[in-house]
Amino acid sequence: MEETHEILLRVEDLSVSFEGKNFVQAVEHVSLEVRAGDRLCIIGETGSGKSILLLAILRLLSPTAKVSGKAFYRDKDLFALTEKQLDAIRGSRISYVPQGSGNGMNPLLKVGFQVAEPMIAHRGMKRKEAESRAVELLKSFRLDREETIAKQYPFTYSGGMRQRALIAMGISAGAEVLFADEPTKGLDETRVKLTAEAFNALEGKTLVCVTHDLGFARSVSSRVSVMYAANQVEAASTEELFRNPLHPYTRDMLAAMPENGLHFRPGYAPAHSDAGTAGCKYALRCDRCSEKCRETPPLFDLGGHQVRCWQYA
Amino acid sequence: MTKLRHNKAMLAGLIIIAFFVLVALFADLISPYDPSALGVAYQKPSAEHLLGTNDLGQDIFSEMIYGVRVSLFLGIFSALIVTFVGSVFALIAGYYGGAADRVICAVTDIAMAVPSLPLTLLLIAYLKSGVFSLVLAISITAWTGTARILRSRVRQICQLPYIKIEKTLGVRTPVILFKHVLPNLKDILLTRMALSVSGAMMTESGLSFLGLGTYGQKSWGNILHFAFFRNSILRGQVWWYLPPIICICIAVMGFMLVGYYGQQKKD
Amino acid sequence: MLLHVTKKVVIAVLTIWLIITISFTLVHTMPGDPIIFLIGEEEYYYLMDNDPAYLEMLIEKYGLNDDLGTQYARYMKSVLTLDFGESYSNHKPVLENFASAAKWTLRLSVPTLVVACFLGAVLGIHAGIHPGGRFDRITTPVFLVLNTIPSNCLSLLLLILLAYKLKWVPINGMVSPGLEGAARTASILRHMALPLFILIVFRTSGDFMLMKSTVSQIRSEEYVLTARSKGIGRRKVLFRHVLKNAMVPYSTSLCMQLGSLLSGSMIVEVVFGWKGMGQMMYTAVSNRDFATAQFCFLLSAVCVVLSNLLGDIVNAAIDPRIRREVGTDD
Amino acid sequence: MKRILALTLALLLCLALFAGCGGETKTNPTPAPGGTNTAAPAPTQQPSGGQETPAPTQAPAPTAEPAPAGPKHVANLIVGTTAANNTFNMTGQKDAFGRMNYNGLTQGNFFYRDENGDIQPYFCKSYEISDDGTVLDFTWHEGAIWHDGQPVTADDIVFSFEYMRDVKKVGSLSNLTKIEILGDNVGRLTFSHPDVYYWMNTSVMNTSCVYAKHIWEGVTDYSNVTGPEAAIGCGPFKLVSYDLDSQTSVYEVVPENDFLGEITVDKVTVQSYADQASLMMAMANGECDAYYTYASPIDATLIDTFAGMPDLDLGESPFAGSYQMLFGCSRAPGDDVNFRQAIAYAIDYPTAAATINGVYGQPANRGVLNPSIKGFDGSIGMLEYNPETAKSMLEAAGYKDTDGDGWREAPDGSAIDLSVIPQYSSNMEVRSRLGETVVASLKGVGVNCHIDEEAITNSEIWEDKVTKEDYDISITFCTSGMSYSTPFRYMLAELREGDSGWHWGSYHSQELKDWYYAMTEAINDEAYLENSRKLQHLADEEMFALTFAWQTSFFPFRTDKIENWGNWKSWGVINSETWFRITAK
Repeated sequence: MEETHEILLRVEDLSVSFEGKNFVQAVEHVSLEVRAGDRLCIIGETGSGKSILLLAILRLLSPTAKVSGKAFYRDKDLFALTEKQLDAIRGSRISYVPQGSGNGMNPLLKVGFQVAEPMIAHRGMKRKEAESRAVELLKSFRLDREETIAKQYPFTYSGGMRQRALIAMGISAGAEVLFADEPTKGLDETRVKLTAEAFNALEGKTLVCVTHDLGFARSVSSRVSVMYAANQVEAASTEELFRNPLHPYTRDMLAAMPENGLHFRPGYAPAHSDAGTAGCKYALRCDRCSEKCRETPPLFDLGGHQVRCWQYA
Repeated sequence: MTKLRHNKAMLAGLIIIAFFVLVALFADLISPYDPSALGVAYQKPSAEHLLGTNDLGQDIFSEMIYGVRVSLFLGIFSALIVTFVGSVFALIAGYYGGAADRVICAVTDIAMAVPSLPLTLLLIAYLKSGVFSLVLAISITAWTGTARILRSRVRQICQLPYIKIEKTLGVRTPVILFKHVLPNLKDILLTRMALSVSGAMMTESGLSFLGLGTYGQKSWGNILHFAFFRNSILRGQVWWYLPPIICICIAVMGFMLVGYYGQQKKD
Repeated sequence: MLLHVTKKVVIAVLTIWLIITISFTLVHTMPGDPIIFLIGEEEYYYLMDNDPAYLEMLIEKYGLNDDLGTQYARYMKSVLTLDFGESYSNHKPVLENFASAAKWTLRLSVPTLVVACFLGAVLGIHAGIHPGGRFDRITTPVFLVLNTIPSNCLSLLLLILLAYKLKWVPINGMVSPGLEGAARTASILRHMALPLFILIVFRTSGDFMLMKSTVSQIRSEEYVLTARSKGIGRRKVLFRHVLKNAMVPYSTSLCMQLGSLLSGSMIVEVVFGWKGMGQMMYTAVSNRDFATAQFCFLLSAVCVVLSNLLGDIVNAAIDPRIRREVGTDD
Repeated sequence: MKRILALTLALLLCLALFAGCGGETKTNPTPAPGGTNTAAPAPTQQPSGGQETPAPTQAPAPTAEPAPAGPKHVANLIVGTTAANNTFNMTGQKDAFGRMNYNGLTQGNFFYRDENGDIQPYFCKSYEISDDGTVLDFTWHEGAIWHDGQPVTADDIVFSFEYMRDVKKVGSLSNLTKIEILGDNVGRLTFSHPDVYYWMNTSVMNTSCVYAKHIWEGVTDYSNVTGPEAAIGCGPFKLVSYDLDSQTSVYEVVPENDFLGEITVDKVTVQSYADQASLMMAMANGECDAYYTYASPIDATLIDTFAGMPDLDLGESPFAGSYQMLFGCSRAPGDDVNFRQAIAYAIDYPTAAATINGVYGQPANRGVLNPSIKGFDGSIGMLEYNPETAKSMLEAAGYKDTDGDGWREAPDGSAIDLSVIPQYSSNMEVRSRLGETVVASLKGVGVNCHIDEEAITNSEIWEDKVTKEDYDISITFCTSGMSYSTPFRYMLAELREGDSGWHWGSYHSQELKDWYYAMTEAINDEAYLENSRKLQHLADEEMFALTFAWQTSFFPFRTDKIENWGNWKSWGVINSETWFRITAK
């Protein structure tokens, strides 16, 4: 079993900030490890820096972003690779699946071709062969009438169909690790279930999914990491986290879920610009806030369940 | 104000415009001589005549100062007409859509199909010479660009839910248009106005260069035309033909900077 | 698609007809007695003194004092039979003058269009890819300034500098006399250099602005991010994804420019004494040469309408969403 | 990205080149040279691909062995002009071809006006006017040939006069009753009125030349003939080729038509330039030998940049053309002679002279005519710019500023706001500048006035206003060509009965009309001079109009390759005698 537990992705003390008109600290000192077969879900409010984390790892951020820290895929330091070497990994080893609801796909190219593109680039397939393989992939996601819709354009697809086509595009070149960015955004209940099934059907794939849909996270992930105002505040196995949330923010977030009675915690996440200040970010809204919280709490590891809160010092 | 500070280019544009407006307003005080007073012809720049004198002995520096007034008045006045006509057409086409929209689009297409400079030449032959007819001739064909851009923006705004709600609430149309739609257009209106001022000034300088400008008025284009007519180039009278060219370019660029970078600020 | 195209063609024909009528009424009701311009001021007054009958004969010949209606009917008939009458200035058929003027205007406008579209695109992409980058910060202000300088000012400045002072380029005219074959072509190129350079500068700055804003907009679209995440390499991302989408607005503007291919730029042609369509139109309008003026209006209207039509067709070809609106896909 | 940039620059270059000459090769129509006659190659429309040299008719002139003792021929006289090289029709005066025929280049003009304005025979060998001025006997050169090779016959002569009288309806020939051929090369014209002198003087420059019967017989719509036959004449040179693109036309010598002696020029090239500046630059570089454009000398502002240039003579001479200022004499205050005399002192003549002619313009006298015009009377006093005198004369005449608004009112108290109308023309620059000068001068002495903007941009409105005498001050221009009928033609308020034509003056006086017609229809010089003097004195006393300035005209020419030029006053070195006198150095 050693093989399945090999560390595929290691992120050490990753921070991302943007200069621009006003200074924005998007990600602050995040470290995480993803082993083969893991299905990690990163949850948190919008604007907590989740998606930026994913993009930073694959170096897809705009040049104005300042990225520090390290990120390793297997033994390769992703930040040291040249653009060419990184391209060899992108799509073929780690692939990124954008939101289905946005225009993640090029409006002027046929869907079949876009799904086939990674295969042409990385597996040296001819276009015809890759496109027929792409139709097979679409079949595996039960999109129906696959031959005809493969020749159509993205705007004729519904949100759900587009999401599943994007997943097919992600795995078409046989990538080990799948980064998914808010796959359930803008989808109704039934489409979310279908997308969850699609993800769960991927055997042997390592998934790193970013979402704010807790229900979806629970049904898809094996581990969960919670982010709040650019910081990682808690990380644990899914079952452990939902059963015994430690960090006050996670607890309040779970309490706010419909099945737990919709108890709302008033107040807002701190604005980006002053995210860089010291101290626990949740102090303003935390009911157990104490003098100690002035200092930034480290990430305490309680047997695999990490939490960033002085209560557990 | 932070946006402005960052948007250096737009600031530069505004400074240029402010400078010229000030010069236009206080032309009588600033200019050392009455530009139509005769004197000794073709004098080189000297203490009394900063930019020398032209073929009638009139002080070129004063002519340039009064020239600001005509060129600016002409540019701004035709920009007002262009923006007004453009936005009225856009509001009607965008808001009502359907038949009105098609008619207005057809009119815009036709106005675009007619070549602008020759049509202006025609109109100038028609109209009594003078600044007003020049303004009319310039703006007759210049409104199409503004109309087309504003129309697409108005159609976008009218799709927004709150406009639809207003309609269902039975709010009277003019109220909707002027209270809700127009404020949203403020940005585009400003930039289109700036761009059409620069367009109008370019056309005026072109027309005056072709000798069709207003003979009576002292516009920059006019000064340049007479400088060119009197072979100031071959005679090396740089102080006669260069200032109008530089002023026209700077003024046109001032408005263009505000127009172009004004759009940048928006998106 | 067929229904759509026929609708477009009908509208196009209607627009052309409307423009002909507008230009006809405008030109014909223009003040100023055309006869003075037909034979020149001096001869007009001389003939008025010595030979008024001949003047009458001329007016009769050109049917100038028929009422507007008959003149209009005659003009429409002649338009349909493509006989555009005789130019008032040199009594040659308008089409013959047009042929030589168009030949010279095309020599300027075709290279301008080709070079500017290419240069504008390449520089525009380069600046659009990294907005705010070093390249962008240098080129955008330069092209913005070039875009705003009135054409007559820049033409004059360069004429003074290059032709009068440095004598690199002939002052004006199109070709030096008494040459043939290669020498004549070389002389044409030398005469063409400065006006061509100015036209290219203006057109390139326009195209650059358009391409740059389009590319910098597309660059931040999601599907470009997806394309980069597929690891297919920067070049493929640029050409297959960014450029394809940038071509929609860019090709529309190119089609528009095709429309103005034949009308030539009036001011540059007047400054450089380039006897092209621009100058022909200018002299026709200022000398009340009705036949030529109407022909020029008609020609430019037809060109603009055709280029709009072409623009729609090209757009539909590139962008399936527009095709979809047109109801061709299932 | 660097590679892409390099690639594009390379592409850019070859594209421009390709498109440049591409345009050249793909549109290269070579129209078949039309032409009704066969003997000599008709002038060909030059294919833009280049000038193919037509086979010369007679054997090439024997340039190889040394020319006999006679004068050294000018191989190729290049005439620079600003008139266009577009139409080549001998019946009209349009474009360079028409204007060159004032100098008898390709046409056999019967007479020409020499340096002092006297009529000399050209195609005619000699002429004699009967005492009562009704009969003209003349002889003409035998042996003259048309450019298509056919000989000039007596029929052509008779046909010419009939054609001019009946088809071209030349006014001065309306009373021609009989055209007789008395022997070979001897003819007689008989008029019902003493119009011989009048015809010779008014039409000497208006295409009164021999018309080829075999070309023009039966042609009524002569100005629209655009074929090569329209250029055929019997003058010393024939049109050989023209190139519209480079605006050049080439003429070769026809030795048979040596009217004033041996033709000393073998070839003439007429090269037209877009404007005077590029023409002068070309002449400075030796690209053309002499400047000729009818009635429009080189602008004074341009000439001093070329003063002192080696081998370049500015061709200075007094100019017969002039700008006039006419008073609106049919309405107040123009009808008051004292007002007019006062205003005559108010006009800033030095500035007006500078506007018209730069440093070379001099103030004029009160007699309207220029010194170079026939009949000029030097005894008349000069115009003087003296605002103080003007003010005192205005005060004396009762034009005071009664309501204290700074502007003078008429004696009856009514306000004065004179409307100044410069004559409409396609180039308005000098006239509108003169308008500004007049306005500034009048305001300087307290007389309010304005430029009538409407008339400036619209010829119909202008003509309507001046014909209805709806102006207080009108500014007109009289070209040097009109010097025989003098600027007084412009000042006539009404014409002779039965005469229809334009009249822009507003000074209704019987003397003006009588003396004018007596002068133009004088049967001899004495009558012409006497009436001209009377008119000048009338202008001096009544001041119904005045001339702004006397001008100097410049028709420059090069002196390095050619000598024996003859610079005629306000005409230049290119005249009817040029072809027979200039020789190569």
